[in-house]
Amino acid sequence: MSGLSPRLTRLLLGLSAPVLALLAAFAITSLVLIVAGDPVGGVWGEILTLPETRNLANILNNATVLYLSGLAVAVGFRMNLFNIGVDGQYRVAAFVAAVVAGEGWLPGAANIVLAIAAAMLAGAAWAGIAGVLRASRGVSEVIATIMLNFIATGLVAFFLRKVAVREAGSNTIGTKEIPEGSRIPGFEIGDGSTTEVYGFIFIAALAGFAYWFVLNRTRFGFELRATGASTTAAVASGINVKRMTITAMLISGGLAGLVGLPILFGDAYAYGSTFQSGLGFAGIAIALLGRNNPIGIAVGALLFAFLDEQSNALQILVGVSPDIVAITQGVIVLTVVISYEVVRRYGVRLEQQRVAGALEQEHRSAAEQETSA
Amino acid sequence: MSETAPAPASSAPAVRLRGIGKRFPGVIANDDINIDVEPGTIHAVVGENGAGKSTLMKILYGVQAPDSGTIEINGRPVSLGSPADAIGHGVGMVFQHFMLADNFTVLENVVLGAEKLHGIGAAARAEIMRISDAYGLDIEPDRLVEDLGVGARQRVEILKVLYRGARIIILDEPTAVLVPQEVDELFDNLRELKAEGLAVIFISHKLDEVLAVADTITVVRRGTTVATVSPDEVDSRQLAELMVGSELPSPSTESSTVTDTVTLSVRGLRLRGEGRPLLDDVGFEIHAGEVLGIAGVEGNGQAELVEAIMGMRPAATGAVELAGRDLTKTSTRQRREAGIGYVPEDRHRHGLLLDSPLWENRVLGHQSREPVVRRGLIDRRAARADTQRIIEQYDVRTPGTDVLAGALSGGNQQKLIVGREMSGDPILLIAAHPTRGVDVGAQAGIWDHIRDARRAGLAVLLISADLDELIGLSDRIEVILRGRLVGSFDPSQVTPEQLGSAMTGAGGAA
Amino acid sequence: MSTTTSPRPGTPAKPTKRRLPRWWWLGAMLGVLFVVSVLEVVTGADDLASSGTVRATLIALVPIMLAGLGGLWSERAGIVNIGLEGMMILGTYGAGFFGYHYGAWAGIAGALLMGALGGLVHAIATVVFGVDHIISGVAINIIALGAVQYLASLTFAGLPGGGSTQSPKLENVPSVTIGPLSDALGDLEGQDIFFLSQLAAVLRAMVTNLSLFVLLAFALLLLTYVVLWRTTFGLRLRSVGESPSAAESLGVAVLRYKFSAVLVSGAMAGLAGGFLAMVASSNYRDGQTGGRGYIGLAAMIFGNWRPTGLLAGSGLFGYTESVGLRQGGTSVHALLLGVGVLAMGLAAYQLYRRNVTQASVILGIGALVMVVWASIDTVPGDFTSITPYVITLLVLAFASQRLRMPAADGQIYRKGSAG
Amino acid sequence: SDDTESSTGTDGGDAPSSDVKVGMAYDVGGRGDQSFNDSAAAGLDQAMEEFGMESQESEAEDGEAEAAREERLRTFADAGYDPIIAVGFAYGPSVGKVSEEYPDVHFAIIDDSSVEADNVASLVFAEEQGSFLVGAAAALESETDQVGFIGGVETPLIQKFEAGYVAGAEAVNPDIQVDVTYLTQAPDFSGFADPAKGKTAAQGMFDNGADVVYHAAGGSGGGVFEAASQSDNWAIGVDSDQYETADSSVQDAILTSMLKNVNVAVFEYLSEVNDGTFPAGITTYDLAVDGVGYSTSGGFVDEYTDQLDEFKQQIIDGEITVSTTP
Ligand SMILES: Nc1ncnc2c1ncn2[C@@H]1O[C@H](COP(=O)(O)OP(=O)(O)OP(=O)(O)O)[C@@H](O)[C@H]1O
Ligand SMILES: Nc1ncnc2c1ncn2[C@@H]1O[C@H](COP(=O)(O)OP(=O)(O)OP(=O)(O)O)[C@@H](O)[C@H]1O
Ligand SMILES: [Mg+2]
Ligand SMILES: [Mg+2]
Repeated sequence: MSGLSPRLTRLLLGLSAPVLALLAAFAITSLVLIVAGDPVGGVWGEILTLPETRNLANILNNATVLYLSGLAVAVGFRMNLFNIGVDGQYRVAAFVAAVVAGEGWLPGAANIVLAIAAAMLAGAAWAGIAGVLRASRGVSEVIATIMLNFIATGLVAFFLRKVAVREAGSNTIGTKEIPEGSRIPGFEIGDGSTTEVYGFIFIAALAGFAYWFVLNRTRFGFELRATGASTTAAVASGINVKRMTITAMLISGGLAGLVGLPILFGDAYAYGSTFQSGLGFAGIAIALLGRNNPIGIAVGALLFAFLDEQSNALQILVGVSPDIVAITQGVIVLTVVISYEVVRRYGVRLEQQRVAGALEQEHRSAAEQETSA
Repeated sequence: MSETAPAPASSAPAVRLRGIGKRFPGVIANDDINIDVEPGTIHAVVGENGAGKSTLMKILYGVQAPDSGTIEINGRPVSLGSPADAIGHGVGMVFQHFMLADNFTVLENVVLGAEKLHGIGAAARAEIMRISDAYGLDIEPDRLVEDLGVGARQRVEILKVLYRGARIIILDEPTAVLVPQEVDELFDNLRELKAEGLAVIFISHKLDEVLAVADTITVVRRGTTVATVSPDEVDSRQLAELMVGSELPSPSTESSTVTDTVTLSVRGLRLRGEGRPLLDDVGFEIHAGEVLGIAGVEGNGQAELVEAIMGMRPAATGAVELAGRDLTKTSTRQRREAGIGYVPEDRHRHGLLLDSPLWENRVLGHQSREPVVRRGLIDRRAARADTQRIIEQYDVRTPGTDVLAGALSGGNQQKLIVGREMSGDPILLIAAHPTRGVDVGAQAGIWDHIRDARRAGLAVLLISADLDELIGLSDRIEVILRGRLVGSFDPSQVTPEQLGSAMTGAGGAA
Repeated sequence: MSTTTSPRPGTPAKPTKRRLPRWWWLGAMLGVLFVVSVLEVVTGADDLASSGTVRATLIALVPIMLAGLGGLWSERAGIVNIGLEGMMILGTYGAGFFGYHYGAWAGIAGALLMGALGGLVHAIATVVFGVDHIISGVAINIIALGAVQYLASLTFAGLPGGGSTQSPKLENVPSVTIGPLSDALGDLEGQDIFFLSQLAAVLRAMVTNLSLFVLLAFALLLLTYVVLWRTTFGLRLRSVGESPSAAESLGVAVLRYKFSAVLVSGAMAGLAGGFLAMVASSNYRDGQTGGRGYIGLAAMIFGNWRPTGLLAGSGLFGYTESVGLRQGGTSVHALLLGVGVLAMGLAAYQLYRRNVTQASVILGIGALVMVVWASIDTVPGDFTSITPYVITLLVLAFASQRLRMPAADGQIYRKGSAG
Repeated sequence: SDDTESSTGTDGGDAPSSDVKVGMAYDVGGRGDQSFNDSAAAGLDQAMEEFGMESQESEAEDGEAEAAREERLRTFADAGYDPIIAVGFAYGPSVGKVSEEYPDVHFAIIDDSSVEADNVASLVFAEEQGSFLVGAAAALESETDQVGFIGGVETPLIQKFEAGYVAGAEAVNPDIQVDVTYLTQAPDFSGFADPAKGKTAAQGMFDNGADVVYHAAGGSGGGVFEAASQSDNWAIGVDSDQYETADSSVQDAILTSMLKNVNVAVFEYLSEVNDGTFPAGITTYDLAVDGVGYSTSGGFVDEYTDQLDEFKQQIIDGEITVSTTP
């Protein structure tokens, strides 16, 4: 490998880690199935069948949501901030967006824009509390965001009951439905599919691009990453770490604000008591899986969505509890970091060897010149 | 005293190393090392930066395993798999950096790992007091280590070794952070140990010290022992030539380049601490073309002074003016933009992103300025190009700009930092210990760059624990003690001993 | 940020810590009880210090405290353990499976072992492979949840009273009552004498129908203190959390100590889960932990990485949760008054210390709380349920700067890094 | 994985047989939750036994996506299951959507009547009516004139239980004090699975003077029973006759249970299917059809049955209308 260019080496190393992890997760899950006496072949056969068009749409939709959640978590990670609170943030934000969009103060698309803005603001504000507490009072953002998740649940429940409307015959409550003109239309993939792909997928892709551009190309992104890499070096180079902490939490929360919106604008059209929860925690795993890289996060989100979708039928068709894929998912997260670590150590060794080799050669040629002179 | 360390047979050396070899990925740290250390002597090991001294000592102390070679202690071959083994054979080591848990008491730090000897309670305390009195170490067992000064910490380290009954004591650069008086005290301690028949292995870059205290000197070059000499046979210049194989550069200032223009003016700088103030009414001026050296025992406010001038200490009060512009209320970035370059004391903590490539490290601290950043966007190509320029101008030994900073050796990292800080065309350079632990060649390079810039009108604030460097480079030296400037010296008149007295508060201003 | 201050030579010996009297915590507890008694009298919310509340608090605090002890063990050895929740989940299953098949004590052992299994995974990942502690913890939380749900549907479905999400009822862990004392204290509690009745209520809860598992938990708290702060093993364990390289240089087998600390940590968290399944309720249920592992971690940080502090943190949490569940509307309303008055006092103190901004922020919060208190009669359910979290956040916001975690906590250590 | 997950029709020689394949989509908790999923399962089991039907089951995951619920129904439909029974109001929107995609497949949904389609039967219950009766029983039994209600998660469905209970208690004793506590708020559905919280809340009510506590808290109810049993007070069960299903150690504390006969609804629906007709539209199981009621096992309410039956008749006759919201 030492003969390859450093960038290619790094790319190959980067790819080998997830592959290693997938293999390990596959093996461990199979082992669990064998020990439990469940049909290994049947389970993998079902999970690895080619998804039908509508399943594909579901996978894309679910992945869109998970992707946004992963991005939100990843922004924090890039700065060594651990935002466990995406879960609370997106629920607060989806609720606010549903209320705003449901009221329909503005017509059509303007209403969508207003609601999205409101959601991002709400998510940012909720995350900002943890940011301010961390920056000004030194409260660990891990603890603060955990607490804020619980608090979000209570507050949203309270306000939901204040504004709720209840459809006749239904036992759920929800916000007012978003008017027809302010929904984001989906599109079909293939024909005959009854399930459409969320139109929001484009906004998610845009968010991914913005994430990449801001973090990797702008001065702001550089400062954010530098703070994450070394707070002390950041301070010495003129970065205001407290402000970066708050800003990063605000951005993370703003992105978290988008998490519930594909569902809201593409499917549910209201925020109710059965609105999907727990997406923030999935986002942590996905950000870790994707190594905070926008493409990697997309792959991770697709993988998780794929496993979720394909395991759904396990109980009906194979008679195995779909919880088995949670084991697979968790093991993937763990094995991914372990294999990244193993590969990283290997990479560092390669790098050192390369540097030392180059220096030695330089040294030798210098010595030769000396002797020939 | 360890039972596995019998009374030395008259012929066998305390330590005999034969053919020791140790390779790291891509580096040969030790190669065919042969050393004999006699009991009742102080044996110095000297060598260039990265020559492999610390590695060798870690092998002798069981921290790292050698790839080849044999170790004999008191005439018996031993295999040292861990520090515990080494301790069992009567070896003790004081590391280059303090190995103390700050939040533990002295007692806890001392008994850790040796609880079997006297427990962790009253008996242990009594034993510590006994050793402390016997060697005049003056140690209070129940104080938290974080409240101790460097000298006291050094003595705790030695006590740790004695407590374990070590007969062979390794000291890796113990004097780097001590002032001359403290060094003398340390040497008195060492001589006492020697008198008791202990073997002391002593590593230092300061050749005068080595010549003053050692009975035997072994020189290590590129991982190999090249000579073992007696201090009577050599002087420091010869020793240096043995080490590097070439002449030793020295920090000497040529004719003064000081101008009348005041570049930096600091007035009434104060910073509150928990007890006494960290900085107390500090004020001085530096002119264009002038190097102002700050001398002081570590921890007397140098770090705080630098950070206050850099705007990294928001609580500091007082006025900072750069070329007539008031910077008192500005942020660190604004100060950097105004023309301050900053070579931090701790390059790993403050100077570099170790896990980022060199070109990103070039951007660090200059992320608001061209050429590496344009209109808020990082210009990768320009950043790489400018990094390449630094690599060439400052002789940074690296295969390219995409190498991670952590893969460079300390000296090369330092050269990169100096090159980067000079690239913003600063009018003031704050250089804190710019050559600490840096090898002789790199040291000379860095001194040259500072001199060149000074000639071109740069003002330099130089903080260093190396008094020779301070005297050699500075146009003026201020001594800092307990957060106050206590004396001003002319480097052409002052001796290191005088400076040392002023630094500890024993002497007055010149 | 360079907040670490460098050592200062030449500074005279100066006591940095004021020594607290030996029984300060007893005094503190009595003080808190006194304040609560006053609140009861002033507001008429008589459930604030009833023996029922105390008992409920004991039950609610034990799982949090045990989880926190788990956190304490591993963080004192320098390993952050956010996987406590997952280890607790494993513990609930261990208690369910072994408790159902082999009886109560086997259930406790099963919880301990399953938790330790989670600890083992964390130890292998963080200590052996040097994986970031938080990542490993998150993964363990995911795996534990999935594994337990999968196992439960495999092993409990079809049992009488069991299902894919719950175990059959488990045998009780025995409990003790000191009859006469309990009755006498009951009488005293009933007499409504200021402070004495409240004190009697507290004591009564401790001698009435007290599960042996509660005793075990408190014994573990004490044991933790003794082992970590009074033994050689503890000294070494803490040293690898403060300065692993120093420890290694003195012959301490750093990785082995870290490894065993994380194992113990998992076992403690497993016991926390076991307690939830066997004492706080009486069967394993899917999702039973409800985030208590995270709360345990918070309680430990709140308690400044010390057993007494942890007890205070989990007590605060267990108390506010119990009070909210029992007669939330009135009790939490009364607590609002307490918080308001406390904030005023704190503001006055900060003003005296001349921290004007802090004083005004606290004053603002206090005033807000007082206004809320005055304008409502009872607190709605949504808000009683979030009380513990809000209070924890508030307390941390005002106290976190005094906290000091083990110096090398969260850092990855590799063998041979000494020197 | 094991025999309960995928039970197929009986294979006895002379057992009745049918070619109906029933798909059963449970809510979170599934079969064995000792609550209403279990009740639905009992109805299914009965139908399988009597008609020889075949069935397959699947249960929801906590916090799952709407799409997952839809997909569960589609998988059943694609695999040839007809009818498909969705247990729980959470399936409302997905049944609405999927029933449109599969017009030839028949669906039944429990606890929701928002879907109007020719192939959908809505099976809903008058929980407030049954709760009214146990509320009356609680008031009759109470000596302290103070009773309690513990809801698992504060949702409109559970509030129906609360409303009926309070109305029933007040019908007996207008001055009665009814303490109400919900364990968690949606979307935190752990209130249905946290017996520890149930126990604490119930104990609080008993300590505060209540002597009968009614729970509509699913799995958390076990804690309520324990609290009642340990403090010698009464608890009232929910959904099924919990005197029969609860552990014997707490049986004596279960005064009665509010019966929500999901099993009856499921069985009746399937027996119609067996007869060849697929019902559609809303069927309300109320007191009039014994879709809800109260249990008498243990005999603790025997002395009140006259009064309770009188209330029951008044409700059936429309003399009392029970509100569905608190
Ligand atoms: N753990 C390690 N991994 C890889 N290389 C190492 C390691 N430790 C030391 N080296 C390399 O081994 C060589 C010798 O290092 P060592 O620390 O022994 O030098 P030294 O003589 O003590 O230098 P100094 O005077 O700077 O203390 C250096 O080139 C260093 O880069
Ligand atoms: N523990 C380690 N693991 C891997 N590489 C190491 C380790 N320690 C040192 N190195 C490598 O050794 C080289 C030099 O390290 P070291 O810090 O000893 O250099 P140095 O020249 O002695 O600098 P300094 O003056 O800072 O001591 C670098 O390439 C560094 O990455
Ligand atoms: Mg070195
Ligand atoms: Mg060295």
